[in-house]
Amino acid sequence: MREITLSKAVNEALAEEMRRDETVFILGEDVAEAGTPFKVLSGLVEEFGTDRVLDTPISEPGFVGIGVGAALTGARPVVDLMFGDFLFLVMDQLCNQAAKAYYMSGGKLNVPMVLRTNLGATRRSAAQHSQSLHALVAHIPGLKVAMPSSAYEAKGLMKTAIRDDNPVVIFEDKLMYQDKAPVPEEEYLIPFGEANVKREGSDITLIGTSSMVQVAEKAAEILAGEGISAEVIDPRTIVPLDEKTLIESVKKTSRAIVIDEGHQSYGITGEIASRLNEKAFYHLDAPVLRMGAMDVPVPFSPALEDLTVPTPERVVEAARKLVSGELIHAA
Amino acid sequence: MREITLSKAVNEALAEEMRRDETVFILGEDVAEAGTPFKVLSGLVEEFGTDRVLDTPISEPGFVGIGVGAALTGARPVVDLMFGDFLFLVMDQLCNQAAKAYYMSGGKLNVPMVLRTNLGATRRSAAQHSQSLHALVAHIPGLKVAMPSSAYEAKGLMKTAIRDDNPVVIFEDKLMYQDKAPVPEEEYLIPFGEANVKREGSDITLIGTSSMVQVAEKAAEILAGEGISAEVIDPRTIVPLDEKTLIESVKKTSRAIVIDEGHQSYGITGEIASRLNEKAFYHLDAPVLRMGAMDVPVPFSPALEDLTVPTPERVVEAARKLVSGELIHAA
Amino acid sequence: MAQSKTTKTTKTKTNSEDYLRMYRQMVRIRAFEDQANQLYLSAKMPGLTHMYSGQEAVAVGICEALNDDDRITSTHRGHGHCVAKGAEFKEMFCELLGKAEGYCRGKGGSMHIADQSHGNLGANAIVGGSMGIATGSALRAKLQGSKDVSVCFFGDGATAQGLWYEVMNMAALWKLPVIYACENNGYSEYTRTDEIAAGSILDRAKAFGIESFEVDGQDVLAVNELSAKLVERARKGEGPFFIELKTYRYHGHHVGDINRDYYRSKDEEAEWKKVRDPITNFGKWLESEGIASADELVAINDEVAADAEAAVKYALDAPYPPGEEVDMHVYKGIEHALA
Amino acid sequence: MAQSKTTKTTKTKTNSEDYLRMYRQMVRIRAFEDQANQLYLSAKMPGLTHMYSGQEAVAVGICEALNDDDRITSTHRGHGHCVAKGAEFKEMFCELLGKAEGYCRGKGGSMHIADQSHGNLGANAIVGGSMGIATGSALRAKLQGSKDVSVCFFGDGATAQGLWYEVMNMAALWKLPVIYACENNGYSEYTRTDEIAAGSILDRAKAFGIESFEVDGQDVLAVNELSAKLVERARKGEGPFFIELKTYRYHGHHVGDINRDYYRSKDEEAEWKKVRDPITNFGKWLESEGIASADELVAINDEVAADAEAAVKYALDAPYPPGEEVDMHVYKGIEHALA
Ligand SMILES: Cc1ncc(C[n+]2csc(CCOP(=O)(O)OP(=O)(O)O)c2C)c(N)n1
Ligand SMILES: Cc1ncc(C[n+]2csc(CCOP(=O)(O)OP(=O)(O)O)c2C)c(N)n1
Ligand SMILES: [Mg+2]
Ligand SMILES: [Mg+2]
Repeated sequence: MREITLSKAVNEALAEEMRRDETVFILGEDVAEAGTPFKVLSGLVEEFGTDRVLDTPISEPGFVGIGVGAALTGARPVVDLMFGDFLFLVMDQLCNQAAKAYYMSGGKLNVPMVLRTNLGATRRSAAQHSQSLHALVAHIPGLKVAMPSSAYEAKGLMKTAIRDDNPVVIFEDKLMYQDKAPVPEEEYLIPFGEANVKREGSDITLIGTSSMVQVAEKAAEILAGEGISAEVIDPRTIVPLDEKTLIESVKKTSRAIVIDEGHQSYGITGEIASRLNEKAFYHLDAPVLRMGAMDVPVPFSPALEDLTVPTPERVVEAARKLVSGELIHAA
Repeated sequence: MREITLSKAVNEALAEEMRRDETVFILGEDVAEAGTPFKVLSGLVEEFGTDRVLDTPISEPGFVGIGVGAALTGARPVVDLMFGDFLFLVMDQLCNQAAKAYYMSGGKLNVPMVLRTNLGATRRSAAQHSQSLHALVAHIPGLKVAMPSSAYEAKGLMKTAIRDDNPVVIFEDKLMYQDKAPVPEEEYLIPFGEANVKREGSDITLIGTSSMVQVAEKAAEILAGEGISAEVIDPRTIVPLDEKTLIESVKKTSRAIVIDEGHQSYGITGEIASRLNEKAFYHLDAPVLRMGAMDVPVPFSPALEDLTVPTPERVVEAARKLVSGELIHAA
Repeated sequence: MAQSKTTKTTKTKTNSEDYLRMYRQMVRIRAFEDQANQLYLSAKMPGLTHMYSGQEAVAVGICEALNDDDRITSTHRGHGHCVAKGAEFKEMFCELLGKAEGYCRGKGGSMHIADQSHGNLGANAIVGGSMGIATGSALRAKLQGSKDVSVCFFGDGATAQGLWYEVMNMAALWKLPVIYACENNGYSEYTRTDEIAAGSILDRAKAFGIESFEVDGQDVLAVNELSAKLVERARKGEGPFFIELKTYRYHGHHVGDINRDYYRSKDEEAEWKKVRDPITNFGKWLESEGIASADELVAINDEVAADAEAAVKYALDAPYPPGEEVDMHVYKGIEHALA
Repeated sequence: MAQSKTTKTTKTKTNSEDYLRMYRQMVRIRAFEDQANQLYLSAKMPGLTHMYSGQEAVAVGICEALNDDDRITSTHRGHGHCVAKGAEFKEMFCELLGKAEGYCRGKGGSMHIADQSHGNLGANAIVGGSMGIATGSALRAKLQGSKDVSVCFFGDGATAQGLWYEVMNMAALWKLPVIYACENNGYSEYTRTDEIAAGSILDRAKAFGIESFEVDGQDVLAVNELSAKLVERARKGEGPFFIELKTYRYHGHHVGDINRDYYRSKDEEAEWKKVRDPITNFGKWLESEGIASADELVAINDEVAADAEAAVKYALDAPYPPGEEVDMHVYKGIEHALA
């Protein structure tokens, strides 16, 4: 199969959907000629024109609000938010308006809007350009949240997001834009709420989101060398969450680590871990461990920044402890 | 001891701190003559004047930003956010600016600002005036988060918040403003990060935040009638969280339910439950259960709204199951 | 009962039928609010609500210049907009009481009442919260080449929200068919707006290159004439526009705001009601022009009052939504979110 | 090296010493940026950075009208403000390289560089993000009766952020000692600002009743003269003010923005550099006025260049913060947040 970059995969998804459905359009800062700072959208304005790829002023709350209004009345906007950190600016329009319109109207109004944004640290971009804020939107009913872990998922989930009748927030990892993965030429969609078992194993389940899927896979590789068989699962969407697949895996392996690049406290890992604890409790040989980003603002200095995110080495170390039963005495 | 309302307790805390420290001032919508819609601040402008109790335009991002700037340069603003739901409007100033200034400046700048706001449903205020959004700010390193559960805590935590050198978000329960509790005449402060064991027990630990402490206490009362001894703990601040007291209790009781009025998914309950699971795993007789608000926008209709929040009855039911071992077969 | 509008092009209302419909619509709003206030006072309504009484000429003057295809966004003080845009009493009262037959199946209530079929995209409990929505609706119209116009209602207090400036900028750059209608009733909650608004609201819109107008919000004909002109121009791509309408709310900020002395005087209130009431004054004009007799106007009032009372009665008896609806309408395409 | 300022009252700079300091400060900014650019190009600097080159007269003209007590807030393009407000090269380069001796112990980097001791409250990576902060600093000054003035630097693109309008309103209502300084370099990232700003930026500020001025941002004397006047007036409680400064950035939006043809022409760039360079032009003026000879100016340039080079060398060799600092400075009063 051909291999394309994640950036190209997103671009293809958008182009295909824009060809298929005239009501799809893109709205955001420097999305047209510049194709965004990450160049993900390059070429789209040339094909679809400035009526469907609209450059906005630096007005995040404003253009997200405009996206909501367009979506409420029959368009399918894909709103581009240049950095995930800017979510803080658009929370009202996203969470008070988009997320609640369908419910508040008793099912009469709905908001088929996609908010494309990103996450991920270690790019030396410091505290306001490095955050992974997906937990915030995952907490708000009415929003769906997708977290592609490679070019393949990025394309398939984006196409599903655009066709979804609800507001969807999709987080791409900024550091993966140039990463290649096999992506079929033929059209495909990835349904929401279906986790992907990336690797089967029997001793421990590693659940990773977005870029942390790669971390989990690398960890599994290392563990395999030590005779520990790790199952790796990518939930792909955290809302809806495919609890069933996760729980079944953990019932089988009886141990799990949840890995995510958002801050650890009050985030993704706590939710997934407690669902596993609740629903697979009597199958667990050890507590479900969590590995989120460190609970500190992201530091600029490379010497510090690299310490704040989960790495395969740290996952391996935790996995070893879990499997060896070392934690029994700790708890 | 005299009993005063939560509203009065907050008012006293502010007045005392404003008398003590000239740099403390209040900023927000209708805080002066109107004393806020909940009348919590009545009388303050008369004592301190409009220079220290400032009415703002309806500009939440603007006046929170102004609070940050004042705090950064030597004042101690208490910023009044009329409804917790408006947090979505101020997230950038709160989370990108206030929360990170101390870290980003390597300890040179700090933001001693208090953001006073509220939470709580069942007031028939519908989806945009009923949310309990404390999980969002608890996820962001650099912010402290206090959740008073009665007039006593409201006063003591507010005073501590004002003296803290960091940004603190304090959530009052809108429905508790008229509730009375014993509050000493003498000055006292409640340190952050110290949970309060409200009731001792041996069979199960009920951890509640804010108004859910009352729910837990009522549940404990009912359970006592059935011969089940419940320990009730109020963490009082969720950041910092007094993990130690919680864990010790659970090690003793070997069962726990975490009750919170925020949406259940990706919120407070998951974090606390997974810490307990992690750190008291081998002492647990059953999975730690969670009871958050239902993962739906808050409906207006009383017939629906009341279904969305935890109640003593539902806590009792879950506690019974946990204690009887019924959940073993479910998991 | 609202009469459905058949006009396909927008024009100023100039015939008796139009005039009488405008009168009736204003009376309907007033009657609706009187009933809603009673429901609150008699503790039959859950929560609080914000009365539109006094501002009727604004909603009616503007909405009578619109078709069903045209969209409006409304505010926390939204009953007037809802009635004016064509909503029915029964569904409205059901919504205010949280009943299943309400426009939003009781899930929205007063602050989120919407009426999709007449183009009302909904009230909003976030002050200024619908400014983006109205602008986005206008962008959609422009992109899709449909000729509808979007009107964004908001209060004077809402002009303090930064969102407005962001969306005005885009509306101006993209020449969107949107009309920003600021109902300046002089107060933001319990504060006089001149204490919290610097400079000139009109100039703020003009600074974005937006053609801006001031009009007496108590004069339904003046409002309608200006609105019809601007709606027509907006359809032709000459928008956006801004209108500031000077008006007054008769009640407190919300139904529970009874003692208002500390922020506005009884004299001021009495003056507006006596001299500037939009319904009384329009009624007098109808009489003086020989369009309707005093008796005919009384008959309209009575008929509307009876309608409102019947609707309230109906709503009070109507059933609540069943509990199982609590997790419906969270996600389109998923019947029960928590199943 | 920055000379410490002893002026206690603000006035326009009119003597040779002042003129030469302004010249030197502009040269220092240019030299700093040239080194920073080299660091990026030679892959010695982590991340990206935004060059201030071309805009020197703005930062220097304004900051020379300020004392150390006066506060500024800066932007993503913040090195110029930092130097102009009195910062040292060594601590700045250390910060850009993430070293422990940096102003922020390497935790902030280019986009968050702050220099508390000279009143620089910090660069900001959120466009417009510091508008509230500057306004709040001014409110604090007013409430506490201190006489310092706060200057908020931001770009033309930032005028699209709603926050500005919110805080201007409050600044105007409360007569705060804040000056909003918009450096209009014609571009927001890769887009011409006239494509994304409707109407008039100057009028937007005026609409809030704020006295507003336009000035040539390439003319350090003009900038300084206006700034000194406004700072003095702001100290007396006559603020707030708005200044729009027309200027130009020589480099790309950030150091990695090399191919700019699709959004601006090489001719345009060359024209600004040739005809409107703030340093060259001010140097010529100094010569023509007999304040400095060509040789003296060259000597300043050389001295500054050597300083910059030495500072870079120092910073390259300086140590990173130890890993244990990663959870320090999360909360004041808690040494290690995760201990
Ligand atoms: C974002 C936000 N801030 C504050 C409030 C509380 N609030 C509700 S109505 C109102 C006053 C609005 O004034 P205005 O816009 O003039 O409308 P009016 O009530 O006069 O119709 C306020 C402050 C709110 N609902 N939303
Ligand atoms: C809130 C926010 N939106 C977008 C960006 C990305 N961004 C960084 S600089 C910039 C352009 C800023 O333009 P302007 O204010 O004119 O400043 P200049 O770069 O010209 O100095 C943009 C869009 C950001 N950092 N913050
Ligand atoms: Mg008003
Ligand atoms: Mg610019």
